Amino acid sequence: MESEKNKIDSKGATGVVVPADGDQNKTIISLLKQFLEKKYLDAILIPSKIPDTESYTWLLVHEESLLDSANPLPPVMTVQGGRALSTLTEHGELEGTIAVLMRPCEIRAAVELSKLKQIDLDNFTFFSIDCPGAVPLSDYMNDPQEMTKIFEQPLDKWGESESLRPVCQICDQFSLYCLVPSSDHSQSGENEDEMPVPDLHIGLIGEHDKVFLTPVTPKGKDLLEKVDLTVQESMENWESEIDRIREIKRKKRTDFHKEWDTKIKGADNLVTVFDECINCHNCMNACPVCYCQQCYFDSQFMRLTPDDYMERSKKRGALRFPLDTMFFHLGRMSHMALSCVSCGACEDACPMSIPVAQVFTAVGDQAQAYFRYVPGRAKGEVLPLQTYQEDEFGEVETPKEEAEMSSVEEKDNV
Amino acid sequence: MSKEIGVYICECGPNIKDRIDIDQAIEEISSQDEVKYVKRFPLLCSNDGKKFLEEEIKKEEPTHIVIAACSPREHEQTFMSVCEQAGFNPYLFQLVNIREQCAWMIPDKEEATSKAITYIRAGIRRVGLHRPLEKKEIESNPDVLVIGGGIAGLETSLSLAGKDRQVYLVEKKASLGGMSAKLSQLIPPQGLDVSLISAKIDEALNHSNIDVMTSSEVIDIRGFLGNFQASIHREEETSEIRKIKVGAIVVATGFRLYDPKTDSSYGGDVDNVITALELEEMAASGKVQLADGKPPQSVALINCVGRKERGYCSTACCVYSIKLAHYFRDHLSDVDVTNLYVDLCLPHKSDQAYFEEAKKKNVRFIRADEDVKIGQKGDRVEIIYNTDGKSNSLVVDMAILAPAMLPAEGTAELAEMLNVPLDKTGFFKEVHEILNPVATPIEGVYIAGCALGPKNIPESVVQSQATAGKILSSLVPGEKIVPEVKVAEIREEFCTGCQTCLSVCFYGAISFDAVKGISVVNEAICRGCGSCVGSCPSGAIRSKHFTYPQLYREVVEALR
Amino acid sequence: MEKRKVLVIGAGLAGMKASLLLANAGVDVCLVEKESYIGGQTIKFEEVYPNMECATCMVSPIQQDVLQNNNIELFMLSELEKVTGEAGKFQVKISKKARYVNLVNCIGCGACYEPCPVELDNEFEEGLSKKKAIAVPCAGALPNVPAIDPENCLRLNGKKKDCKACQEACVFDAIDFTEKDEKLDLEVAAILVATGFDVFDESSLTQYGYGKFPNVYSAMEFERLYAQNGPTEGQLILRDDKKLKSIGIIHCVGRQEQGYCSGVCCMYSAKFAHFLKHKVPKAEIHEFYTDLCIPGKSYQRFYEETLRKGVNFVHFEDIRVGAHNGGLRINYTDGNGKENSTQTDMVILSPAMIPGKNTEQLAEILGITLDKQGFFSTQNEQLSPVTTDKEGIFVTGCAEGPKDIPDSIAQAEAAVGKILVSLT
Amino acid sequence: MDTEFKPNIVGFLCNWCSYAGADLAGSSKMEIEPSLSVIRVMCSSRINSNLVLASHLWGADGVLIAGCHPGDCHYEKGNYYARRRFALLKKIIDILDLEPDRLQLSWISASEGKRYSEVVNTFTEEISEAGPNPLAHNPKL
Repeated sequence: MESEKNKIDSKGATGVVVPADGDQNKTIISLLKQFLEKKYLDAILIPSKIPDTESYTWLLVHEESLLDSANPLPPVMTVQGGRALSTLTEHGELEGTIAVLMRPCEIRAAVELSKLKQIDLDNFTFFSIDCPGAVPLSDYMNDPQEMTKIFEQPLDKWGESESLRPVCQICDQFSLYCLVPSSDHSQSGENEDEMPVPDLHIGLIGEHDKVFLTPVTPKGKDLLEKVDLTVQESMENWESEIDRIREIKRKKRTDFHKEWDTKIKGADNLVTVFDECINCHNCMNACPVCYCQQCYFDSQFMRLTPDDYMERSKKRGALRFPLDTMFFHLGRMSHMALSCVSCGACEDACPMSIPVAQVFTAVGDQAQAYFRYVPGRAKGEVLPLQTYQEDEFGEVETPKEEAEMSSVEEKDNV
Repeated sequence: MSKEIGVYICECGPNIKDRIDIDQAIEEISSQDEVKYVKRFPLLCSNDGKKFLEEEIKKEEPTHIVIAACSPREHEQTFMSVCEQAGFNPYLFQLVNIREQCAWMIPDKEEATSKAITYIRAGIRRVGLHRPLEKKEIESNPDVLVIGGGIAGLETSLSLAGKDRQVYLVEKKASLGGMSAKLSQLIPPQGLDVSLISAKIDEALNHSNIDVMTSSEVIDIRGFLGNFQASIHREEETSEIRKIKVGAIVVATGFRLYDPKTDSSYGGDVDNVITALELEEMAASGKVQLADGKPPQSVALINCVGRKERGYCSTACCVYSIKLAHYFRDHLSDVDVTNLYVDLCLPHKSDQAYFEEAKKKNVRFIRADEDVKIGQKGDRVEIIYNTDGKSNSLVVDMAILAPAMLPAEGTAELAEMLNVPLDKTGFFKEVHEILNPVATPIEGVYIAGCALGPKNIPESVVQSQATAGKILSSLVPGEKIVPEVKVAEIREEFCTGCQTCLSVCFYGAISFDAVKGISVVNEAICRGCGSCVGSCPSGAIRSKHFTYPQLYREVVEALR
Repeated sequence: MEKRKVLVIGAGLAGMKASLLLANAGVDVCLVEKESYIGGQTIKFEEVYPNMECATCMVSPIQQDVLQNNNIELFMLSELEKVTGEAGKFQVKISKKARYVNLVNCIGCGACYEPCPVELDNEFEEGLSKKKAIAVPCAGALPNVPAIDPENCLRLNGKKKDCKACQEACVFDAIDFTEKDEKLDLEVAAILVATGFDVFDESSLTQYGYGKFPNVYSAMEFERLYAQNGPTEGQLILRDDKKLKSIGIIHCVGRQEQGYCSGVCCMYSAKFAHFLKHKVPKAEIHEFYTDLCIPGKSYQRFYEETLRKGVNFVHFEDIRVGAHNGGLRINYTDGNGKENSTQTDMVILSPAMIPGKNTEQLAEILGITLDKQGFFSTQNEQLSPVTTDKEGIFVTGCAEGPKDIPDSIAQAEAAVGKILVSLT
Repeated sequence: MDTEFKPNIVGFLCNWCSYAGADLAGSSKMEIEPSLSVIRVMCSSRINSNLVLASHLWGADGVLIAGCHPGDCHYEKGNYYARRRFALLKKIIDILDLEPDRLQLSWISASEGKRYSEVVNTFTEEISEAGPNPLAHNPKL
């Protein structure tokens, strides 16, 4: 399932290779500035460093000069971009043409949210960017400079770094082609629904002093042409590098599953994983696809009468506080496992450093494979629980159809 | 306010009494808080029982009632009406099934008793959370919009129009009558002539309660049973948009015919290969002749043209071809007539007699497998066919094809406008193919005639009258609509507007309020299945009378 | 609208549906049913085509509605005896047989069956099982109240005047031997005939060996044989307990004799094939047909599914069934007059639908005519298929001619339309 | 202990088919294990993961969801959605190895009183063998 899920051939793309003389970020920023200056875009939503601090946030930039503080690829993911976007559009659309520069997992989250009617994708122009991953938020806050250094190193040896967040280390959807559903992404333009969501992808891998721009949609192509970037060059170095790294990451992901399957299997193991949980529900609040206004698990409907608690305590011999930890995590899982994009936000948010993201990735991948569903792959896909087929999942029924028949047959044979 | 729940246990003669220790049950339950009293009665569903219950409710004035007796499928209604008579809101009562699924299933008395106690406890805890639900009444408009002026549309309109019911009949074309108006005579047995159709057309045109709009198309429809608004685009002398309000909508848009030219095996452009409808036209003009103007000496009627391609039998063609055979024998008796059929589909009681009759008039009937080949042979038409695997051929002057029926143009668009589903074949889909053959998932929207699938005239007429029956029965002028009470209800503070519920609601009962950004349940349409409740990730939908807390109470008690 | 009364004869699916629609429109309905239960033929089926839906699940909510509807007055074990007057004001006389079991007192516990000393063939189960002289036709029948068969009850037929086995077993004193047959006089504005159909008697045709060979079954027998609530609880146990390896299903039994095609046999025969393929996947199934009558948009799809499941369809002109080394041999000639034969363990006959018993008599009482085929004839088969030639009297369902469930229901709804118009 | 162990099963039955089937089993006086407590819902699609999880985590030795056979839903499509939701929940429970066999989905029609009794009795047997639900007695949950 895993391999099928990402079976994408990245060969044969054409785009624009821009010289970056050492600093890829600068190159990207100056490109974005042009878009703003020439009013091809009215605003850009982009991660930026908060002046005089070490922390990052999202800025909706109108004034191009303010792009100087922007960082297309910050070392940390403070707020998941998908979530940022949904809060922006929570009460109606934004005016004008607005671009969003996000990591692939953030865009995939945005796609899931669009299926849940929380974001209108057509309202935005999406720039995706090659993402090496991010470093754990806590580590970063302990020593920003050090972690920033570490973060910048792995750009050379992508996929090998041990300092990245665990889910980033095993992320095999870190670049454009990983998002493109059809094996031939140049064809995919024909069906709106099958279109990859980014309009323009920014490639960083391959060569330090170059930025690889791939226009994915007419929108993106048009933008490049407006700033006279029409040169069609081979992107081979970039592509081959992506393939190489994806192989590494994919292997890591497989190993990850081997490891985690044993870690979470069985009540005792699972309870141990969540032992420290203090029911702060930060994971839920940070999760981009946990989009509910008010979480049902925070509602009064979850509160029981005292005698119920007594009853339960009696049954179990003791009643654990905080209450319903496992109920909460399992409930949340049953709500969003199919849409989980393993962005790691939950894990960053957990004050008790519980490996939430890894648990959800371990479960999510398998559940998604079971439903042949890849969250965030394309906007046209229907969420698995919003549709059905008349003849499916026979294996979950009891008695199994076959079983019934054979048993009847035996009876007849007698 | 504190709850004072009244509990009644029905002995059901020996059925419950002998198998469940009611005294023990009473003893254990009485101690439960919020229980005001527990009483037993020999047979609550008997007249004495009902009288007893009514007086009890009045006398004891409990806040809620639990009755432990038989299955709700047996007597929930009975006891609910007793509650009503006693002026007690029937939704504050819970019937607990301790007979079918307890006393009658569990042979061991002790086990049965404890199970019964569990069930009654669950009922008590559940009923405490019940809310008094009230029946609603919704104003409704008895008028009807009929789309399509063919025989089905005409029949529907004529059956419905009356002094207190206006019918709006909308027809795309400039004249009424549809396909059947093109026939030189209606498909026998009786061999009625078309004057009957024109009579119906005149009747519709002159009917004071039928508003006929020809050259018109429905461009927009909103609303629900009893309260639809439709916009109609009229292209008559002037082009205008007309808005009307109706209570129900009948779609009678009919069918179109399969075009044999699309498949060369049906002769393509071979001379003197014509469709049955073309023959009707010749017949109407009085000169049935070959391309060269000579009269045909021999003709072959070929059935099931396009059946293979479409994957269904169009029902009417067999009898229709037989009609044409009769036509030749009666009017052009010197023409030799052969009918090639795959299977004779004669599903109506007098069809076969009509077929036998044609045989008597020496019409030759040949059984031929589906794949006939029609080609030219000199200036004549050659038909190559198989019978049970054996190949034969036949040469005639003229081949007359009976093509399959297809969904009318614009069917898909109309379906989308009405938010009703289509069948795999592209025809409209009935809400329940067996039990509800002319209704759609959208209450108040009905389909009649060939818009639902291929059929012959009698079936179309029956269906038209059927839609009339359903409308006359559900939209009585002056009467209000009383919708289901146990419906779904949105908790606004929880709804995030993800619209998952819209996608799972089969009845289109949920819509999205873009202003508030939340889903809205139309109680007039909701049937209370709870599918939306089960699907809502935010837990924002409550199904009245089956709320999470109510069901959860039952779970807790079951596990106590 | 001022209250008007309508008489509906027959509480089969068509009659029930019509009654409910009329009741919903505020009309008072008198529903007359000659049996002791409601639901007609449909409740004998386990599944219905083309979606193999469970018939009980489909029909029981309708039966419940009929029993609980305040606008519907139900008379069971009753038949129409006399009609006078005209449209808008018919005087009708109903003869109602005694049930000997009080509908109000009886709660359907079934305590009375076991002690009854009389055992009879259960005709509802096509004689495949026994019943007592006091019984409900099958588990789950509605209303869930038994009736006593006066011909066979020892007390009522005088063979054992003091037998009160059932009465002693009943603690609800629901058994009432003193109950008498009654005559009821009603005035109704309109009459709807929904008396349904019967099936052609296979034994009248010797070539099929019905009644001669134990494993030749009629379609109705097979319906009960595979019903979960039937005599074998859905187990395919042949009369001689033989193991099923191959089955032959013969269509058009009685078509020639009746002179019409019943329009449903091909489909329900295909339904049997579906069921058999499900229950006994390895068994060979042969369908012998003369013409495949599978009209409409969805029936051919159903037929093609049976083909995919490996059911063998054979066209025949002429056919006969004989015994051959322990099994049954089906000899037939094809469209080219060629002789063939097939060996099977079981043969199922799909008989024609014929007019219900007492149709002629009822026509006489109502003063309406029958057509050549013996069904009630309508004013004009083409354009007014539910109105009879007598004003105020309407006919629907299989009483008007053979048809399947959707067509019967559509016609019932059509009749309701005509009736409601006639009432205003 | 195990010999004494009486399973405690929660059964969510749809009103139109399965609940009717259960009634039929009763009126046909079939012997059925007292282990299962029936909770009536209008349609199997009403059941959401929370109800099942709650039962599963808080003491049910087994949870049964029963509805009309696919295609027979009284509300036309409900059980199809129910099946998908159940498939997901079961999959998750399965991945986490939290006693997936204690969750069961069965289609039982109104005429299948016998099937109902078989489903309940077999399920009870299996649970009896499996023993009490460890989740229910795990004080840490």
